[in-house]
Amino acid sequence: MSLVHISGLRLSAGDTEILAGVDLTIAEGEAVALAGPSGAGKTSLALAVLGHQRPGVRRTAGTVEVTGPVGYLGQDPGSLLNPYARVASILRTAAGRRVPRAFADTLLDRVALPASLARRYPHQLSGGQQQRVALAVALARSPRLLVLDEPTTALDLLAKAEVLAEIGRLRAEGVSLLWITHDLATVRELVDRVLVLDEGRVSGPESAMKGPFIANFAMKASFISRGEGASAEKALRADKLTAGYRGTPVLTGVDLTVARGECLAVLGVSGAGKSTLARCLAGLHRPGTGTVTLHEDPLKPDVRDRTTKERAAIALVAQNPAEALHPRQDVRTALVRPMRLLRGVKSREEQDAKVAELLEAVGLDSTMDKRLPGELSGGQRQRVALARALAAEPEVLICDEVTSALDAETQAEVLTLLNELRARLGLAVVLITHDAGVAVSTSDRLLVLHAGRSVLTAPTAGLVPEGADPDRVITRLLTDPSRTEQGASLV
Amino acid sequence: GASGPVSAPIAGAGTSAARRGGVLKAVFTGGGAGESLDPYTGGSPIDFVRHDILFDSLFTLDKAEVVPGLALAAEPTADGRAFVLRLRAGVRWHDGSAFTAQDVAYSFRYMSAPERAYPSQLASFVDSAAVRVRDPLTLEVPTKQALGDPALFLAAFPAKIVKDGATSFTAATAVGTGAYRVTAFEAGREARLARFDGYWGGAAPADELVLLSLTDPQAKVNTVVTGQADFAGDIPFTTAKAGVASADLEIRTAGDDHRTAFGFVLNPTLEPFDDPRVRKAVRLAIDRQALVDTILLGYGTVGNDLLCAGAKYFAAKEPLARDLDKARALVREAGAEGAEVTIRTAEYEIGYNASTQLLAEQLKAIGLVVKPQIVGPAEFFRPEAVAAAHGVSFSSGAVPLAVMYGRLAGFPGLAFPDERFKAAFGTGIASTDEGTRAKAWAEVQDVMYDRGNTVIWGQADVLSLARESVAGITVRDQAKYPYLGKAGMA
Amino acid sequence: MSRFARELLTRLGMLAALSILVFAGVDLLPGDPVTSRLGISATPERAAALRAQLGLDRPLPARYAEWVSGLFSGNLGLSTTGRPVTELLSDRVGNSALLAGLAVLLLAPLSLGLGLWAAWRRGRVADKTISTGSLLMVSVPEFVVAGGLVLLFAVTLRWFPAVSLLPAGASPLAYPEVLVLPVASLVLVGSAYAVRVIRGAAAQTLAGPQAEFLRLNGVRWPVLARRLVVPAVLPVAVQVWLVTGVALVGGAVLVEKVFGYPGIGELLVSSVQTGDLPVVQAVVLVLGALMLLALLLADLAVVLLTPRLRTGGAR
Amino acid sequence: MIRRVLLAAGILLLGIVLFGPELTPHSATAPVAPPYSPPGTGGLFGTDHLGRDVLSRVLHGGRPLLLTSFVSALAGAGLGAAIGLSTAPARRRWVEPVLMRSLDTLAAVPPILLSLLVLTAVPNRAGLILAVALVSIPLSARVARAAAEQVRGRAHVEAAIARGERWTWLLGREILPLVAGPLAADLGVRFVTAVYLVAAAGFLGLSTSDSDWGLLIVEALPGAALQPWALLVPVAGIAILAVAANRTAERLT
Ligand SMILES: Nc1ncnc2c1ncn2[C@@H]1O[C@H](COP(=O)(O)OP(=O)(O)OP(=O)(O)O)[C@@H](O)[C@H]1O
Ligand SMILES: Nc1ncnc2c1ncn2[C@@H]1O[C@H](COP(=O)(O)OP(=O)(O)OP(=O)(O)O)[C@@H](O)[C@H]1O
Ligand SMILES: [Mg+2]
Ligand SMILES: [Mg+2]
Repeated sequence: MSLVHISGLRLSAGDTEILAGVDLTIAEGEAVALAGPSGAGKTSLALAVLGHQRPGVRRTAGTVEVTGPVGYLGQDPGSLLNPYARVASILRTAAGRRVPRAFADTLLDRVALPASLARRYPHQLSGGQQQRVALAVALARSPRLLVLDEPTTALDLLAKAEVLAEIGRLRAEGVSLLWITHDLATVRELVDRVLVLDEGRVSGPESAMKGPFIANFAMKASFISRGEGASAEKALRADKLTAGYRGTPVLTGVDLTVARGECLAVLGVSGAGKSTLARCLAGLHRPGTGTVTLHEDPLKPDVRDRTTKERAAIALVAQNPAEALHPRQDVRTALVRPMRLLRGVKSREEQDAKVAELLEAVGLDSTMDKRLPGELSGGQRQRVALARALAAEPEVLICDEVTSALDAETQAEVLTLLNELRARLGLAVVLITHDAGVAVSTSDRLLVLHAGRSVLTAPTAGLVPEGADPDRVITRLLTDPSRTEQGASLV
Repeated sequence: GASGPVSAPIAGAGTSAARRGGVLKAVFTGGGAGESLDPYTGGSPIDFVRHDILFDSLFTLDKAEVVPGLALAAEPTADGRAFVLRLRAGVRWHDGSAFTAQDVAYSFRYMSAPERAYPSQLASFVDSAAVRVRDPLTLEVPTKQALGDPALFLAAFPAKIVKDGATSFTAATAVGTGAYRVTAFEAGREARLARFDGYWGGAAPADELVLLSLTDPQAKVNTVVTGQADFAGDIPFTTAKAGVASADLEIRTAGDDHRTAFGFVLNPTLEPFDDPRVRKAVRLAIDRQALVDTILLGYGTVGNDLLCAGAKYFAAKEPLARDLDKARALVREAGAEGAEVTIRTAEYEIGYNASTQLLAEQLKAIGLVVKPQIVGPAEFFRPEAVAAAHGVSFSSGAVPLAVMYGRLAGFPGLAFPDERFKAAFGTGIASTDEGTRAKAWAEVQDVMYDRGNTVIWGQADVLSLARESVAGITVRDQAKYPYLGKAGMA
Repeated sequence: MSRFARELLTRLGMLAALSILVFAGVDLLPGDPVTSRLGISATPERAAALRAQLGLDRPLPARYAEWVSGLFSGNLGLSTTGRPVTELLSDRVGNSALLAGLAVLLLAPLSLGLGLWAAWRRGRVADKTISTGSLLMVSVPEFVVAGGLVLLFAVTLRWFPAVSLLPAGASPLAYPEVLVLPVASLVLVGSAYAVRVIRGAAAQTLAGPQAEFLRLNGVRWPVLARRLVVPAVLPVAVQVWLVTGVALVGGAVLVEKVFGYPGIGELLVSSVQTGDLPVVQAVVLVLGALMLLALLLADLAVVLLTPRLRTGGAR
Repeated sequence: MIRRVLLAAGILLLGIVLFGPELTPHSATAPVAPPYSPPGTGGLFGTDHLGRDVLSRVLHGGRPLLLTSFVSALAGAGLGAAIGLSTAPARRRWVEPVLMRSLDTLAAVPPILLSLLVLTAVPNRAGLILAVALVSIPLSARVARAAAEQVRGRAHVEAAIARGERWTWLLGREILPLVAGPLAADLGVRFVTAVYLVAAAGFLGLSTSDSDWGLLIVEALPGAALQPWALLVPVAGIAILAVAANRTAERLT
């Protein structure tokens, strides 16, 4: 018996067709992975299974039949949990019926969380814990089908491993899965078949397996050549940065340097202070002590006190793609403003040309410049944010998770672009990422943050020998600070 | 127009006589938290009504005549600079003690002490500090100026007699000689009064009087309509006009002798009203009937520009007939065409602002541009502002001429600077001879009628709403503050 | 702790600023206690004498200093009628607070219910009815509403007294029937704004990712409302209720007038009209202090009702 | 269809309000019939307490009311919103508490006192607008700040700050569009409040026009039993204006 039966589903938004006749059947107990390039319509399809469409999207044809309760877990689950309720209450509410007190504990246990978390509010949980609580919500009604939309992208390696393990357990319990992911290599063993959505159509498992697209997926994060090595000229330096929020210290004495053309990867578990560090560098968060220097010139701690030239020199791509773009400003505006303000590009033709160029550089169609962020997919938004950072032609680019929502191919494109800019223009990159593969393949050096301290800075090549599994090495670096302490002596 | 009263209000105090017993609940316009049991502190209508039945005056007015109250006679000396006051015997205070000349002497001092919120204006006529007690029922009272008829002044100005030494006036301590004594009181809310059986004027009919205090006219009416009260004093004309649906309710009028004069006082010291021709022109130009029909909704009659209708010595002259041509000619003659005049007004009483607006419309016809200057009641009588305005709205009940013209004479911007007027006015106050006085007051009014600065366009009825069974309500001083000492349920 | 102290100090500073504002402001009002009390007998000489007697001829700072020192001993000075201001104010403040308090107690659940309902049925008939209805209630002056209620329920149906007459010294609590219509008027007028605000906040929450997540996981309306929407709108709703409450304490003048209810609003207006400045100063100060308190409570409520702020956590 | 009819009605109303004084059958001040004449005998809606034509007065009063209330509501809500919003990207820590606490203090001064004071100092239309604006600012600022609080830390705002946008852009283009909903709702309510503050000023003898709708209501109240139309027509006018203004504000955001 099939839980989901979709036939001839067509979705469109405005004039563009998102899904052009999709057929999909998921049998009882079956686990299906859904892959496809960014913007292919995966999220739209998943929502359609739940009988829901985002604003602006219409169903023009086709039928969707779904039996039994369905659980759903979307992207960025931290923002999905009810901020006004404790975990226990969230879970019991999700059950949709009267349940005993112990119910929450049972659910927490299922997602491998301690029962002690039941009394906490969502904001008191780490990103990984939030994600697992969200998973528990999806499980609360004992669904026979679980729809997962990239549930692990925002997680560090440790949390990701926990969530994957939990999904594996569910799978073993016979829950059906519709799992949207870019990380086919990881998911492979956990699903029965892989579907690829491209250009609005699903290619069946057999054909998909043979197609060129899947080949890219199969080859996990194809190795990208590192830059030709950095010049000695230091582009950006931070000395003894200390920062915190309202009395809670987050960073303590962090030093950091990145040279022209160099790529420095910053690693650390969720909450280690990576984003805070990035914001201090960009002048958006005032450090308690310590200085940031650009080409040996000390920078003012507040970006508003910096000169136009200094502002143009450092660009930050913020972590949250959903918030990074103004929901009421179209793509063109987002890209043109930095050009105007920081590079003085005033003529319309020049702007248009540069907008098209930037969009193309990040692998987007140049006709997308009229779109509002709400009309873009998660990955597309992330790339627009990157394009905006590049619009000012910075000397230092600070990327806070710029590839998390991208499929392998698009990710490779983006990283190649960064490499090229490094080589060609001497762009210095500070790359914050959870993705060990990306960190290892792209960076010249690694900086590991642990509880706000830099516990290690070392050349990547030295830490991760050619051929070693980056995941294992990085996991070790993150889990065992004492080991890294010793590693720190490597510098 | 067809704007006469739908059902003419019933004149008088109710058809049948009040029987003994029962509770009468009456509602009047209150003064909020400012109300007081101290007769020289509260200044709102309900205060006056309450003071009248708790306390007695030396003399009172009845149909414009002075009648004895706690005093039997006030005999002036030949030059009028002092008088001998003879008191009524056998009067008892609510606490049972006897009323004596000491009480009166104390009261004179009390009422004129400047720290009173409303010190009696009698103080400007009577030398209170020098009052001498001759015997328990006789006093000698020196005056500050010659008074030909002191009893009239004692009746016209508030001069309630309080007990010797009284300083506190709470429900427990307020003691008077009146027909009722107070049992409970809360400012702005209600006073409960019980009949004083030892009253010298004869015990009142009702066992208990409940005086309810409200500020909203419609609320006052609603209490009677819904049975929360039996009598509402001074109701708006609109209510009367709309009528009341209930069969056992009636709208009453205090009658022809107890009307309120409505009009304007022009400033005779400023252009253009310093010219008698322009003052006359205004009086010729106003449409008195239209004003009566509109502002009073027909409840009243046209006025003859003289104040104090209903009082003794009032000259019942014919109102000037409207004559726009003549008025225009006078204005032209005086060179006042197109003059801008500000008329100061505040809703001191319902109709002030409206009549000013109407006046503005009417005077357009003779080329005077009236700018109503609407202000809050608290600033209305600011002397400098009144002196700077070309005129003010004005109204007054039937007070004695000496009182009324005396008040106007002391107020910058309202006083009428005319030698003949001043001389006659002085004689009217000072002369001890009734005939001379009558002649003097006639002369005062002749001058005013000829070239005076008061424009009284109407005499408004004082209306009340009562249950049919409410009886015995009379007027002593002003109809808006009736005397309830003889009132009760039929 | 130091934060608490700083907060306390700020509020005291605001209170001090308010007292200066109130004292100086009232003094600048056009109403003049002297001429308004003397009326037509306000000849210049008498006016000057009374002015001196009331101490109004002294300079403003001196009078302010005296007033403030009086405040500390609970003495608000003498009304121009000669009675202590505290005496005039005492039960009226209580009466008004009772009226406003009852009104807020009733309008809080009412506005919450209507606001949520409208947000839930956004764009449907129920929403349009509630939204337009609340707008109309906002637009119709309170005395028209009160007058209408009196006409219907008191004069025509005779269910409740038309005027809130109370025996001397009695508390309105002993006569609940006199409270019905005034409270109803205030509820009708006061809830309209709250309904609008709550509807807006609820609609925003319902359109957010958290509501979507719960909905997609099968959580139905009443539960969704109770667990997510109500907690989300409460911080703003409490603010509105508190501010409305204070506004009703002092702003229900015309309702108090229609019902003859002895409250502080009526006292304020009549004192302004009679130029009884000490009373105006006291009433305004009391109302201002109440408003400051309400705003403080509102700020506290936001913290208490938002777990993220309450627990001092981040993000 | 219904929407179209409503729109047409709204435009018609606006036209009547704006060009009313030119359309009136009578002057706003001249009596034309006995006071409190019912509809029919004295004009479409009868006459008021002075016998003036209610319709003419309503037509005359619409423009001053709309202009005064609208300008003052706009000024109040606008300034309030500007202050409330500007606390969001303010760089100095003390700006927000100082601004908001001073506004709180201002909010604590009862509206009646505030308007009396301003109108005493500036006894004309400008004073009225100032008074209403002063009354509105603190509450509008609170609404705006509460809304902006949700938005202030968003990455796009920070990105705009980082690229050196001026504060006009930050407020107008980054923050305002996201908080326009609550602000528009606030503006609608401020408009109605303004109408009644203007009316209340008239009630206290501080009127600045002779046929403001608020004034008409206050004047019509005592005779409401005799001539309800004199009361109901301006009340309905204000209600319809308020609904129309709010609908427009909602549509625009
Ligand atoms: N309202 C809209 N108007 C126009 N196009 C839209 C709209 N909403 C979505 N789209 C387009 O529909 C396509 C599918 O979006 P969807 O979010 O389903 O993609 P996705 O496969 O989930 O991508 P990603 O992996 O990047 O999250 C995208 O190309 C997007 O640009
Ligand atoms: N605005 C804020 N106010 C208070 N605390 C904050 C704020 N932002 C972050 N924090 C706290 O600071 C710490 C570091 O946060 P940061 O965002 O820098 O972590 P991160 O390393 O980027 O984590 P992730 O991998 O989840 O993005 C966390 O404990 C977080 O809870
Ligand atoms: Mg997606
Ligand atoms: Mg981060």
